[in-house]
Order: sequence, then C-alpha cells, then structure tokens
Amino acid sequence: MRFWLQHLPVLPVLIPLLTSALMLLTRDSQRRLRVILGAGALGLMALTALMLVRATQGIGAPRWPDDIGVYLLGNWPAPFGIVLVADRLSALMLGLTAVLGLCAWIYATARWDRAGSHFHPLFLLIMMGLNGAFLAGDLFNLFVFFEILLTASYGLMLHGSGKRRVGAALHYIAVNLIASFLLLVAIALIYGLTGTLNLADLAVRALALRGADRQLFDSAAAILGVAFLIKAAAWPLNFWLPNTYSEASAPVAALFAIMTKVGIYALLRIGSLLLPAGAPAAFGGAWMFPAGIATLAFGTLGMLASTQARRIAAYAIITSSGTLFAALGMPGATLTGPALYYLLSSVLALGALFLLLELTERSQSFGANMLAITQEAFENDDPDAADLSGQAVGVPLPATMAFLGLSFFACALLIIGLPPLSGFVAKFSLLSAALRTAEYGAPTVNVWLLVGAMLFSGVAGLIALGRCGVRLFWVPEDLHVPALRLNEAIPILVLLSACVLLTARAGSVMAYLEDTAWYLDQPDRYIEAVLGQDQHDFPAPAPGSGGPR
Amino acid sequence: MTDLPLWAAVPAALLLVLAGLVTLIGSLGLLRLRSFRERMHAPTMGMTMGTFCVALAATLIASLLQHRPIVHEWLICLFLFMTAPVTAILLMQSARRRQRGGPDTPAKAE
Amino acid sequence: MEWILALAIGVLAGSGVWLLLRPRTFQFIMGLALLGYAVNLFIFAMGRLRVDAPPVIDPAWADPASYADPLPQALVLTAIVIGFATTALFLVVLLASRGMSDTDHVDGEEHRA
Amino acid sequence: MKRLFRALPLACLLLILWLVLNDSLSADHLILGTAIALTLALLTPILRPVRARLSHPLTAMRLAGHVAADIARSNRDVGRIILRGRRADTRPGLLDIPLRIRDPHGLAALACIITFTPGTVWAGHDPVSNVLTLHVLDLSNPDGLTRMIQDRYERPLMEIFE
Amino acid sequence: MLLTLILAIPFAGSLCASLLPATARRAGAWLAGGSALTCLVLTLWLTPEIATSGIIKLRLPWIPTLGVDLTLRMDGYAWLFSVIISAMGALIALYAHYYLSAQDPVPRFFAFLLSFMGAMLGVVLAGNLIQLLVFWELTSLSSFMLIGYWHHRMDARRGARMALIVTGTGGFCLLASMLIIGHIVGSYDLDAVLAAATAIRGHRWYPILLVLLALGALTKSAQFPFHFWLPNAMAAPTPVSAYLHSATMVKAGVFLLARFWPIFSGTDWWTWIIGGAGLCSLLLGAYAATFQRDMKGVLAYSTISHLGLITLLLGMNSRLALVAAVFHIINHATFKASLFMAAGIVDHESGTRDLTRLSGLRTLMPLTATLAMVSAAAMAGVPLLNGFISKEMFFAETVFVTGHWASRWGLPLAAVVAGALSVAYSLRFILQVFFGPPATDLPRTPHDPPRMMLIPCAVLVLFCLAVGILPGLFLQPVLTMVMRALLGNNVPAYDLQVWHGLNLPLLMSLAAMIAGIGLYLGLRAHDRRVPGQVPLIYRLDGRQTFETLLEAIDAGSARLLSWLQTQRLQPQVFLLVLATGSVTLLPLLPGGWWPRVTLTTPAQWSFGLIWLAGGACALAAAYQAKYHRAASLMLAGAAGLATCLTFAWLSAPDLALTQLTVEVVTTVLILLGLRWLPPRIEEFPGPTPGTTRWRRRRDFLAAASTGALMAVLAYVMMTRPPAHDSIAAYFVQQAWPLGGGANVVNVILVDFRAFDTFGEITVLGVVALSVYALLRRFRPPAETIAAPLRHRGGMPATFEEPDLQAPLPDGTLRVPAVLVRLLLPVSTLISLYFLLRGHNLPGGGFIGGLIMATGIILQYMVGGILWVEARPLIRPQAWIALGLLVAGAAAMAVWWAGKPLLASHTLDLALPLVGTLHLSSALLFDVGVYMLVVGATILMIIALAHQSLRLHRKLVEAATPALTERGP
Amino acid sequence: MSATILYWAGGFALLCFSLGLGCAAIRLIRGPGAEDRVLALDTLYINGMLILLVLGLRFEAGLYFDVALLIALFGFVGSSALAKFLLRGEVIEP
Ligand code: NA
Ligand code: NA
Repeated sequence: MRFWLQHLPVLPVLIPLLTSALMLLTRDSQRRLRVILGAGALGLMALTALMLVRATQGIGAPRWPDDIGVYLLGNWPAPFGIVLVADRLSALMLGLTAVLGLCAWIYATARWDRAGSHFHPLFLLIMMGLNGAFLAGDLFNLFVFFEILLTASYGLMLHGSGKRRVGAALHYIAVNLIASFLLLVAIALIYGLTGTLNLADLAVRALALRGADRQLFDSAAAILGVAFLIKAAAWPLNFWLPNTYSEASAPVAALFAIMTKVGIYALLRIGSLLLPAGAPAAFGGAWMFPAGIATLAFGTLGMLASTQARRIAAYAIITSSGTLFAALGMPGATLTGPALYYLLSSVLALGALFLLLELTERSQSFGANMLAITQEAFENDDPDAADLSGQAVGVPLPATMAFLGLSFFACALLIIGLPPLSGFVAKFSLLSAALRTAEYGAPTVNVWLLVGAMLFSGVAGLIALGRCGVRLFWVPEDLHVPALRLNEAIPILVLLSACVLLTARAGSVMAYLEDTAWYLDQPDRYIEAVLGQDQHDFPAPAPGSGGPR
Repeated sequence: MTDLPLWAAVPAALLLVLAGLVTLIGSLGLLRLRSFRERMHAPTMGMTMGTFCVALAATLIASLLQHRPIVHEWLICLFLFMTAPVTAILLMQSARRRQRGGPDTPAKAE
Repeated sequence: MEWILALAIGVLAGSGVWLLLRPRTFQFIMGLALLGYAVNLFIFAMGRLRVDAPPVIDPAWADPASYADPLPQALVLTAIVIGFATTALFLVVLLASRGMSDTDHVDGEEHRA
Repeated sequence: MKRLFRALPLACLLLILWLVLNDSLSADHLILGTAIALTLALLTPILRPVRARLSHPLTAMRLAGHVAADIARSNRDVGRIILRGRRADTRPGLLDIPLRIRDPHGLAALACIITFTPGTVWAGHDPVSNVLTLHVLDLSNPDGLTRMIQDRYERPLMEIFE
Repeated sequence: MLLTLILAIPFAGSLCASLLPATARRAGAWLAGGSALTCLVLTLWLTPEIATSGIIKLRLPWIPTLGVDLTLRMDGYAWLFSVIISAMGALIALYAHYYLSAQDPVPRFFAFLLSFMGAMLGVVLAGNLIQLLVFWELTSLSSFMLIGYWHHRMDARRGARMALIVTGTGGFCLLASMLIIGHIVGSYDLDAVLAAATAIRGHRWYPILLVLLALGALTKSAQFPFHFWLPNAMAAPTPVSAYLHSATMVKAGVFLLARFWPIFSGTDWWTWIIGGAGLCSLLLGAYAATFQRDMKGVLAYSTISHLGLITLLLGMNSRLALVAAVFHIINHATFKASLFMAAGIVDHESGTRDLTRLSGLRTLMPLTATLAMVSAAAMAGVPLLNGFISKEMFFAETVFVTGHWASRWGLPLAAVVAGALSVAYSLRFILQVFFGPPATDLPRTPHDPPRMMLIPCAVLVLFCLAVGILPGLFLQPVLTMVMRALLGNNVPAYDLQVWHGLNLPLLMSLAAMIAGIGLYLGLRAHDRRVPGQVPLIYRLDGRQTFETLLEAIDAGSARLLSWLQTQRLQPQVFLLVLATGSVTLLPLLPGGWWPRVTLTTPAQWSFGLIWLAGGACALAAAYQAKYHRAASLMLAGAAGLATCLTFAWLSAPDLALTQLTVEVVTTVLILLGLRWLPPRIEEFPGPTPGTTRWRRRRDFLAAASTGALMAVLAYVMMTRPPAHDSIAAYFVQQAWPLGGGANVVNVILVDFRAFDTFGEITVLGVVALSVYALLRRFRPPAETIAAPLRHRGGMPATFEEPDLQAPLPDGTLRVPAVLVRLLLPVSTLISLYFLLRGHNLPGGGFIGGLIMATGIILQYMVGGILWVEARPLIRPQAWIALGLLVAGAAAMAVWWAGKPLLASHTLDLALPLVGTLHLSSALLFDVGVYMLVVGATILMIIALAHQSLRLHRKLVEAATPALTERGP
Repeated sequence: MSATILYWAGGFALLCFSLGLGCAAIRLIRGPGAEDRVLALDTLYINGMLILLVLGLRFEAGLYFDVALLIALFGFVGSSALAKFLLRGEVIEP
C-alpha cells in the first residue's frame, strides 16, 4: 500500500493510459472485456482522487510538507524536470473529473459505446488528459495534456458520426487547433524570456522581469490567456460551443461539461502563481471581469433565444463559464472559494442535464429527428463493426417519467440557482462574497454589475428552462414512456445526489473550498513545495512485504 | 580543416565547384528547356554528377582528416540510384497518358 | 540570419492565417500546415540562433555556451508530432464532412448570394 | 537451414550497410549488425517473394565503370544543351528498344542505369513484346543509343542476373 | 425539537405520498390530513411557551462561514401563520379528497401539497433570511407544480409558468435585498436584522433595498402591477386555489412586509411604494372582480383586492393599521378559503363555474348555498361577520390619515369605493349562482356534495361567525401575542369590538353597502350585454401583455444573439486572429522593446536564397489552395523543405530529420485524402463581388498583420540575449554525466522531459484511433467513387480483385515494385539505426518509427492493399497498444528500484566478446515510442487507404446483385 | 590555406545549390503541368540534400550526413506518391 501511496500523484495519469493500452489489445467486439477494464480503471481513478483529496487536506497516509504532493518525474529536480503537483485545487478537480467521468461512462455503457469504434479507450484517454492537466506543474506539460484531452475530445465528439455532428466537430477542431498554436507561441515566448517552463520557477522569475522583458512577457501571457479563454468559452471566442455541445452524444456532452473548466483551472492556477508579479490581464487581471460579464450576458441571451433543450444546456455552459470568469476576475475581491463551489455544482448539474436530455428526447414524439440521428449513428456500412443497436433498447422502469421529470426539475433548479439545491448556495455565496468587497471601499459598480447579471441570468434561466421543461414534460399528449435502463438512470441519480450532498454539507464543503482558495492566494507555499523538493529516493519495497503480489 | 594538406584541398575544392556548377546547370534546365519531357532530363545532373562530386570531396577530406577510409557518403549515391527510377517511371507515364496521341510517337530502331 | 528567419516566419504565418480565413476546408488544412511551420520555427527561434553548434555534446566539454539551446528543439519535436497528428485528424474530418454535406465549405453549407 | 542460406546474400549486404552507416568495425556493432541483418533478411521474403540471384561480380564492376563514364559524358552533353538553350538544335523524342532481358531485377537495374543517366528516361516497357520505350533528350543518333543500351547495359545485366 | 418536527413532518409526508401508488387516493388524503393535523397540534402545543417566553429558537449549523444557519424561530407572528397553514392544510386535505376525481394522480397531488405546506411553514418559521428565501422559493416551485397539476390543459401550463416566472423573478429580487440586508447588518439572523432597523433605514442603499424587497413581496402577493398571475393561476384545482392562492402562499408577501414592518416602515419611500401598490391593487382588484364571469375569477380578483387592502394598511405607517392588516390576514384566509371551497363544490357538482350559466342552485344545494352566502357576506363586510370588523378598522385608519389633502380625502373615498365594489361583487356572486330560476342546461345536475366535503367549508364559516360576533374573545389574545412579536413593547392600544358606536367608519360602511347594492343593480344590464368584460380596462389584459412580453424577449434575444454570434467558421477565426493580435500588441504599445544592442549571426546568401524560394512557395501555396490542391500541397512541401534545411543549418539536426520524415508522411496522407475530394468547380453563385473583394482585403490585412507581428516578435526575441540561468544549461551539463547520452535533445525527450514525450505519443495514438473510428462510418462523395477509373482510361467499371499470389505487379508498377521491395529491409535497418543511436546522435524513436512506417507505406503503394495484407504483417492497433505498454513498462520499471516514474535505470551486462552491454530504461522507452509511431502512422494511412477497398467491394457487389452475400 | 580554399569553394557550391533550389522553386510555382511541379519538387529535394552535404563539410559535422541520407532514401516518396496520384488517381490501390 505504501508503495502505491508514494506514486499517488502520477496514478491518475497512468491508470487510464495503461488501461486504454490494454483495451487496444482486445478487439472492438470484445466489449464486455473492455467494459470490465473501464470499470476497473474508473473505479481506481475515483479511489485515487479520493485519496488525493484526503492527502492534500493532511488526512490519511501520504503526509506531504504543506500538504502539497510533488512528484518529480524521472527524478529530476524542479525546475529542470517535469513535476506533477497535487495540491487542494488539483485534487478537487481530479475528484470532480472522476465523479463526472464515472457517471458519463456508466451512462455510455447502456448503448452509446456501441455507436462507433474505440469509445472506451478514447474515454479513458480524455480522462487521462483531464487528470494530467489538473496535475501539471509545468507549462509545456500542461500543453501536452491539453492536447491529449483535446484530441481525445475530438474523437469522442465525432463518436457516432452523422452530418450535423461532423459539421460541429469540424468547427470545434478548427478553433481548438488554432488555440493550440497560440499556446505554443505563448509558451515559446515565455521560455525565451524567462528560460524556464516550470510554473513555480516561472512565478519566481517573472518577478525579476523588468522593462522590455516585462512588456514582452505580458504579451506572451496575453496570448496564453486568449488560448485559455477560447477553451474556457469566453465571449466572443465561444461561438463554437453551442453547436459542439448540442451535437455531441449525450455521455460525451456530459463529460464536456468539465472541458471548459479546464481552461478556467489553467487561468486560475497560472494567475494565482503570477499574482505576486502582478497578474497579467487575462489571469485575474483587467479583462477577466468584463469578459466574464460579457460571457455571462451572452450565455443568458443564448438560453433565452434557444428553443432546443440541448442548446439551452450548451448556453448554460457558457453562462457558467461567464459566472466563473466574472467571479474570479472581480476586481479587488477574492471570490475563489465560492467560485469553486459554483464550479462543482454547475459541472455536476450540467453533466446530469446532458445525460437527462437524451433520455427525455426519447419520450417525445417530435423527437423523431433525434431518433434519426441516433439511427444514423448505428447505420452500418462496415461488416466488421458490431451492430448491437437492437440490443440497446432497455426495459421501461417504473416511475420513469416521474424520475425524468424530477431530475429535470432538479437540474433546472441547479442551473438557475433556485433554492434549495447547491446552485442556489453557489449563487448566494458568490454574491454575498462580492458584496463584502464594498466594505473595502472598492467601486461598487462592479458589485452591482455582477449582482445584476447573475440575477438576470437566473431569471432568464427560469424563463428558458421553464419553457423547455413545460414543452418536454407537460405539452405532449402522446408522451410515451421511454425505455430506460438502470445504467442510464443511476448516473443521473448519482450526479444529482452529489449536488444534494453539496447542498447538505455546504458548510464543510465551503470551508474546504475557502481553504483551497486561501492556499491559492499563497503561491509561496506552492513554489516552495515545488522548488524546495529534494530528489525522491523512495525506499525500495522490501521483498515479500511491499508491493502487491 | 587546417590539418588538410593542400594537395587534397585543391581537388576537393574543385570538386565542390564542379558539383555546384553542374547542379546549377541542371536546375537551370528546369527553366530553360521547353517541354516537360525535356525538362525531365535536367535535374538528373544534380542527382548524379553533383552528388558524385560532393561525395568524392567529402570522402577525400574526411578520410584524410580521420586517417581512415570514410565511405558512408556513397550510401547516398546508392540510395539515389536505387530510388530514382520510381518517380521517373511514374511521372513519365503520367505525362504520356496526359498527352496521349500528342506530338511525339516512338521512333523505331532499325 | 535573424532577420531572414524572422521574415520567413512572418511570410509563413501570414500565408497560413490567410488560408485559415478562407472558406474551403482544404484551404484551411493547408493553412494549418503553413502556420505549423511558422510556429515551429518560432519556437525554435526562441532558443536564439546558432550556426554549427548542435546540441550533441562532447563529454569532455559540456559548456552550455558552445551548444545550441536544446530545449526549444525538444519542444519543436513535440510540436511537430502533435501537428502531424492533428493535421491527419482534421483531414479525415474534412473528408467526412465533404462526404456528408456535399460541399467542401467549412460551414458544411454554401452561403449563396 | 535452406532459408537461412538463401537469406545470406541479403544479410551480408545489410551487414555491410550497417557497418558503413555506423562507420565502425567494432565487435558490438558487428554482433548487433549481424543479428539485425540476419533477422531482416529472414523476414524480408514475406513481402519480397522474388529473389535476385547475383553472379559474375567482375562483370558487375565493369558495368559500374561503364555506367559511371556514361553518366559523366551525358552530364556534359546535357549541360551543353541546357546552356545553349534555344540555339541547341536537339530533337527530343521517344525511342523503342527491343530487349531480351526478362529478369525483373535485371530490368530494374536497367531502369536505374537509364534513369540515372542524364538524357534518357524510362518511358515504358511492354512486358509481352519486351520492348522498352525511352525518352531521349537528343535523339540525333537513335541506332547508336539502341546499340549502346543493348550491348553495354543489357548484356552484362543478363550475365549478372540470369 | 418540536419546531424541527413541525417543519419535517410535511416534507416527510410529501416523500411518503410520492412513493404511494397512483391509485392510493385515500392513503394520500390521510397522509396529508394527518400531517397537517399533527403540525397543528404541535403548534398549539407550543402556545403556552410562546405566550410566556415570546420566542422559541433552534439553530442547526449549515454554512457557518457565510453566516447561514438553519434557524427555526417561532414567535407569536410565526405561530399565527403556522396555525393558519396547518389548520387550513388539514381542511384542504379533507376537501381535496372528495374534490379530486379518480382519473387524477392523487398521491402526486398530496405530495406537492405537503411539500408546499412544509415550504410555507419554513417561510414563517425561518430565523435566518437566507433560509427564509430558500423556503420562499420552494413555495413558488410547489405552487408551479400544483397549478400545472392538470398539465394536459393549456391554461394550466400557461398559468403555472406565468406564476413561476413572476414569483421566481420576485424571489431573485428578494435574494438581492436579503444580500444587501446581510451586508448592512453583517448577519442574516432575523433577530440581528430586526435589531438593526435604524442602520438599515439610514443606509444609503435603503431605497434600492426597499425596491428589491417590495418586488419580492408584491409579486408573491399578486399586487399591482404584478397581480395578473393570480387569475391565471386559477387553472389549478380548487383546493389549491383555496389553500395557496387565497389563504397561505399569497400571504407570504404580506407576511414578509409585516415581518419587516418595524425595520422598513416610517419612510416616504415605504408609503409610496407599499401603500401605492396596495391602493392600486385594492381598487383595481375590486373593480375587475365585479365583472368576472368565472366564479374563481371573481374570487381571484377579490383576493388581489383584499391583499391590496392589507398592503395598503401596511403602507400607512401606522401601528394600528398594522394591527388591522394582521387581523384582516386572518379573516381573509377564512372567508376566502371557504368561498373557494364553495365555488369548487359548485363546479364539481354542476360542471361549470360560469356565472352566466349558473342560476338558482339554492334549491338544489341548499347547504352549500348557505355556507357560500355567509362567507360572501363576510367578504362584503356585513356586520356580525369577521370581514366587517377588519373593514371597520381599515375605514378608521383611512379617516385618521394626515398630510396632503389628496390623501386626506382620497384615501377614505377610495376605501368607500372599494367597499362598495366588494359589496357589489359579493352580491353578484351569490345572486347569480344561487338565486334566480333554476338553471337547466348545466353539464351535470347539481346536488349537495357528501357531508364530509362540506365540513371544511362549514368549519371556516363558523369561524367567520365566531370572530364576527365575539372578536374580542376569539382573537384579541392572539392578536396581542402577534403584535408583541412584531412590535415588541410598542403595541398600540386597540379594542376588537363589533360595535364602536355610530362613528365615521360606520357611516362609511353603510355608504359602501348602499352604493354596492346600487352598483350591482346598475351593472346588470352591462353584464347581460357583454358578460365577463371589464369596462374601460378590458384591453389591459395582464396575461396577454405577459405573453407578448415573453415572446418579445424570445424574439429580441434571438435577434440580439444573431448579432452577437455567428455560426460560421470564418468570422470566428477572424475574431480569434483579431483578438490575439490586439491583446499581444496592447502591452507593447508603450514601446521601448525594440532591440538596441543586438545579438546577430552573420547572414548568409544561400540561407537567404533558400527562404526566398521557400517564402515564395508558401505564398504560392496559399494562392493555389482553392482550385489546385495538389499544386498547393507540393508548394507547401517546398516550404517544409526550407524549414527542414533551416533546422539543419541552425544546429538542430534532430528537428531536420523529424521535419523531413513527417513531411513525407503528411504528403502521402493528404494525397490519400485528396482522392476523396472531388475537384473544385465553382458551382454556386457566391456573395457579390463587392463583398468578396472587401472580405478579401480585410483578410489580407489580418493575415499580413499577423505575419508582421510574428516576424517582429521573433526578431525581437532572437536578438535579445537569452535568459540568464536558463534551465537549458542544466540539460547540456548533465546530459552526459546524469542522462548518459550525448544528444541532449534526445536525452531531454526520453529522460529529462520524457513525460512530455509520453503524452505526445499518446496524442498520436488517440488521433490514430479517432481517425480509424471516424473512417469506419465514412461516406464518400458520390463523384469521387469512380474517379480513379478516369485515370485508367475508361477501363470497365468493375474492379478485378488483384492477384494475391502474383510475385510482382504487372504494368507500370513492375520495376518500381522490385526496387521498393528491396528498399524495405534497407529502410528497416536504417530505422533501427536511427532508433538505437538516438541517445548519442540525432535520431530516436520518433524518427526511427516514421522511417519504418514510410517503408511500409511504400510497400502499400507499389503492392496494393490486398497484396500486402495477404501476408502476415503488423496489426497497427496492437502496435499502438504495445508501444504504450512498453513505454509504460520502461517508465514504471524503476518503481522497483524505489525511484519515481520515468527515472532512468541502466543495466550493465557483462557479456563475453562484446564487453559490457549498456541497457538503459530510456532506450526501452524509446522503443515504445518507436512502436507506437509505427502503429499510429500505419493505422491512419491504412484506414484511409482501406476506403478505396470498401468502395470497390461495394461496386462489385452492386454490379453483381445475385452474388450479394456477405460472409459471417 | 586549405581551410580558406575549401571555405570559399564550399560557399560557392552552396550558392549554386541554393540558386538551383530557386530555379526549381520557380518551376514549382509556375507549373504549368502537375508533372512539372512534381519534378521541381524532386529537384528541390536534391538541391536541399546537396546543401546539407556541403554544410556538413564546412562545419566538419557528421550530423548533416544523416539528414542528407534520409533525403536520399525518402526524398522520392513524396514525389512518387504525387506521381502515382497523377497517374492512377489514388496513391494506394486495393
Ligand atoms: Na535520366
Ligand atoms: Na529518467
């Protein structure tokens, strides 16, 4: 056990990688084997994430100085080698990814994993990319993990094929490829100016930059910021999002709920590290707040203007991004704790919503077009591809409609921010923290802007989701009860229960998140943990006692 | 380089100059010759004489500097020799097919 | 040499961006390729230019000043491979889109006058 | 055992290639090279069912000398034509040459020689009539060219490969 | 503890009810009634304690960091409401049991009803503002569900959504106001807030705070101008209307206003906003009620009016008015609920609620008629009924208004007018339904309902009578308790009596009564002519306006959205370029970064020439890409070659090698793709030439600026001295001693930064898998299918399966095949050469893998797919997997040596002859890279190439339909 | 002395090769036929390879040889794939 604990920070990357490699040794038709492998891997990832969350709180087995786990890859000391850093924020995001990923994956095993080749390996690899991005302590390594998660997301986005989906994927890929170029250019510039890639080291060296170097560094940071803003769906760089998210297959769209948050995570992470040197514009600096308000307004507008449920959900993603930008970029205030709470709540809720919407569409008579798309996904030219669409019909579960209706209701509450669920707690905590800034004599116009925008977005959500829910559940006369499988219902239930848990335990969760935020405000700890790290020399496992047999 | 005796440096230099000239003329042929089929012949100069000369010069210099025979530059000539027909055959076929019934039909040897 | 390389980067990037702004999928993919060259050269340039100083070291003489900066080179290698991969993927998506939508417009439909 | 024996020529060739590439005759390179060369030579027939049988190394060397000389001469000729440009009174054209050589490797070698000689390009080969079509930059002496190819290249190649 | 139970029981009941089977009607009713009664009993149990100690408080921590706890707090005021809510709840449960039909999903109804009851109890018991808000919104939500209970009806859906939007929006405003209060007071605790009244009133944000609070309260209580949702909510089943929309939920607004009365009242803002809204609602509601055709419509508007009355009282800034308001809250709850029940009975029994159709029911359902008449009389303010007393108190208050003459005269006048109207609509309600000739064309023949259904109504009527006759006995102590809870020790002196003597209010009452009767008689003609139409204001239809507004929001937002976003890729890319360019320039604008002391390498002519050619090719590639794809590909390839040469020239041999091999593979890949891309022929009339020209100029400018920017940045960076103590120095110094390799780049790739490499090969693998997966569902453009046939000069449209046994292909490819097959062992050897020496000299797994892959691709090119694949060859997917596993194994092997992942480990084997064999885990890692690169590259190429094969087989199949048989 | 001679000779050769590269680039840009372009690309590769060889001589570095070797071995792949595409309409046939 101790043996595994030593390597805890690297496991979230290794587990999915090796499992997907094993999967590739099996054939696409050996689905059961792949499912078993996937379940094992995702379960282990969830376990690892849990242990990391505990470890970064100072609970449990690996005790790290400052509760920050630094893993020196290749045993090269920072800043020369690559490090993985597990601090509270990373652990939190890993946990969120694990929960969301597990749910989306379970959902997919009902039928979507058979709508094309290689669903399972791709799914695990996107998880690997996400986990790696949250753990990366090195700028270029962050880029590499971004690429992994993006390429896997391209594959998953295309999963199921079909005209509209491919069209949406084309835009998605095009925009993200350009964003990748921007990342590369920015990273290169930063290396050229500071001579380092390690984030902690970068934070130290950025302090020393003067004059022209500083100007150029700011330019580079701006490019970096744009790249992250694209991924985080800031207006006006987010036009790719609505189509992408509404055309992706349900489990993929659900998993994508966390994709935009990776961009926000990167902004937050780098922004917090660069804070002592003066945060560049996009990283919690001058533009972030206005960009956030604009994004929030845009998302709200989109929700109002959309009639199709999935598009509403897609715009809700934008709204959540906007809220987070605005909160994180709020001048003169640190709303990080509540913002993280909001992030958790909105990712879980939106994930559940995307899963749910597909089930709901199945009950609609006017959802015939959706059915057609699904049919197209299963259409088969290829004699080798296993066509299992016939099996993919579940049995009607009791109280299906009540379950769907209540779940939709809960999702709507979470997204709108109505009581009693965590969406409300998130909104309330954000606003109350924002108001607190008025005490410090900060200009209150920003506070009012944030309050107004968030309340307005709530009202808009009420109008849009209300209409959507009424149309989905109340209007149709011939609402036929959809065939639902248990592994489609359970993930939704789990995600929503997680939100309920967030609500019920709001006090302790919020305290934890405030602590997380506090650590983010103390980049010195992170820097010291990374740069002050001695090379590991783990004691070798004693024969017969240490490693697993 | 300074260790190289003059008697070797001069021919090596001449070989380099020759290689440059031949290759340049060959490439110039791409511009000066009128039809594609004529142009097909021009670049071969660089591929053959140009490469030979450079390889010879390199062998000369490297062998003298390292006091042992260094021949690996000739691998390049070998590979060029082996691979040259592949493109040429396909390209010529393509050009012929495109101009089927064009100006020139094969002449017959007696 | 610096200005030549800078100009080269500029021309490649300009052509690439021009193509990215064009409406046809094939133009876009060529734009990606050209921009890829520009970006790779750009990253490489961040190590400053060195002629005749490849980073293959003589064990007896490991003075960093006498070798080209190896790190940008390693980064470019990664970037080249990733660029290759994404080009391949985009190509296939482009083909799939053309097959399904009967047009090679990036939007999957022609915008008529 | 028979397979191993048949693979030997190629293996030798590969071993030589390996040693030249590594520019070394040290023991580890010899051992590693032999291992790699033998493995590859044993695996190759899977994708290369037709094997070349080589003989008459002396003829081969003489042929190589001829080819080198011809290449040098053709380079001079073609260079002159290019430099003269319009003024050069050349008659480019196709030339059919009947062949006797049938061995594919021999034909391939002929193709290499012809392509590698400036002024001539392989323009087609009819497997039924075994007629080779060439494109020639300066077709002022078709008979001479035909004879040269038949006598100077084809015959030695037949000796070597058949 | 009891407080927790009071709150928990309804929710628990709701949960139980939701789990009941749809047919369990009786169980649902029992559950609801039982829960409500239990709550009532528990509340009453607490009465002595409230009466003595004033407040019972219970605190459960929830989010302590934000000052939000679950505080249950019961004082006299909350007690009153708890009693109303639970008692009404019990009665309604009984009533609803008989009201709902067998087709309705009854347990669901009771589940929602109970959850509403819990929410409402939560509102009144909340001791924390945020908690109050939570329950407040819950009441809106459960109301939404209850209004939409019969969701197959459009009016129900509309009404529900309207109520939700209006009250929900109000809730958001309330949230804002609570936040501000919390900000001012520093706490959300109700007691703390109540104690900070002066601070709140004096705060500069007081006006906005008040507005927000009022928005919350007024929307909830259906006050002007947000009253319109209430009549539309009448689509709900009548028990719901009786419970939520008369007795309890709509009272939440006035509950809140009264609760905060000590804090907020006493300012002009308060008077104008609250009093104004109340006055308007009072008059407007009464006026509209007079003309309604629907029984429930009359009641709904009268509810608006009576709530307006309460609001007006609250807005009058007088403590006695507050007493009157609270008193009327109680009274209105009793008589209005009983009226609703009566209306429901009529509807239930006769099948209609249309006042013009109903007539003379007095004889058919005498009991119902009696009950309805008493309650209606209470509503009209007939003496000896509770409505009379509260109305008297109201009149009295209006009389004592001081200040401007308009209010001094206007308010009493308005009061009389409203009174008259209420008399008129009450009269009309009773006379139209129960008197006159018996109706003949009713859907059903009505008769009195089961006794049990009448009991709730009767209980309420009895209460009206009791309070009306002996107000002091029944309500004086209660009211005192409530007032003490609200005002502390400032409770005004008042006296609840039927007879105060002949005074001005009594005269006003009389006047109103007479005027009301007159009004009823006068309006009968209008009623017969256009039944249900409200004169003068019938055009001001709240519902219509609301729906129009919503539609306008939809349409407007859609239009705005289409302005603010684009679905097209080109503008998106343009925006991206623009955004990036401008943010990059922004920090550079102040200038001063142009290099002065420059670091330069002497320029060389040849290098310049290479880029002259390369740049020209790049530009030409951009120019040709639209119509001449192959040409563009070649031109870009030339630029790639220039890049490769640059890398080599500038001391980066590894890059040159990689660039070269990637270039080759990319070319083949794109060519494979081009086969499925039919030639471009402009077939659609594009945008107008002018637009095109403008767009091109714009794009050109963007492209040129981007290029210039990148060139400038590159130049500035290149001529700047490198960062001192760059981490690169470490790599150069330690590559040999610690990394064990002379080629620093490779040591970085497989050792120092091997993790990046691991990630990067994963990317390659992922892409290969994605490409493969997508191509499994590939559908080629029709015109490309036979394209290669054209090239072969009109050969027949069927394809012959190639001869798999033929040693060499026939035709043009014969000679190339001989050469290329000879090349395979050579290229394999060279790939191994580059792989094995990578650590010390340029090369490595990538380059080796790409060389190997190219060798294999060449075999496919000359041999054809089937010929090559007829021979046992690699399974690319397995190679990808093995590559990852080998690299992973190399990375993890060191775990057993107690080192972290990817630490290098060397093994020196002493062998005879050779000496020591130096085996490094880094080399094994590189082998993994090699395998993956081979696998991924081949998989992509082959997946593309296989499309031709699939298509050929399809064509053959189509040509010979008889043979269409697929193998198993 | 030897160094100087060789330096200038190498420089001259480099100039010639890069001029040749320029000629090929012009043909590549001008076309007119696709075959012309393929041929020009092939020529570009040859010239590039020669440039690398001469650079290797000038800098006395064996590293350039590897790149040149690779061009010699695989420079033809791109052009022959293009040629086959022109000839047969697809690069890899069934
Ligand atoms: Na030739
Ligand atoms: Na290592």
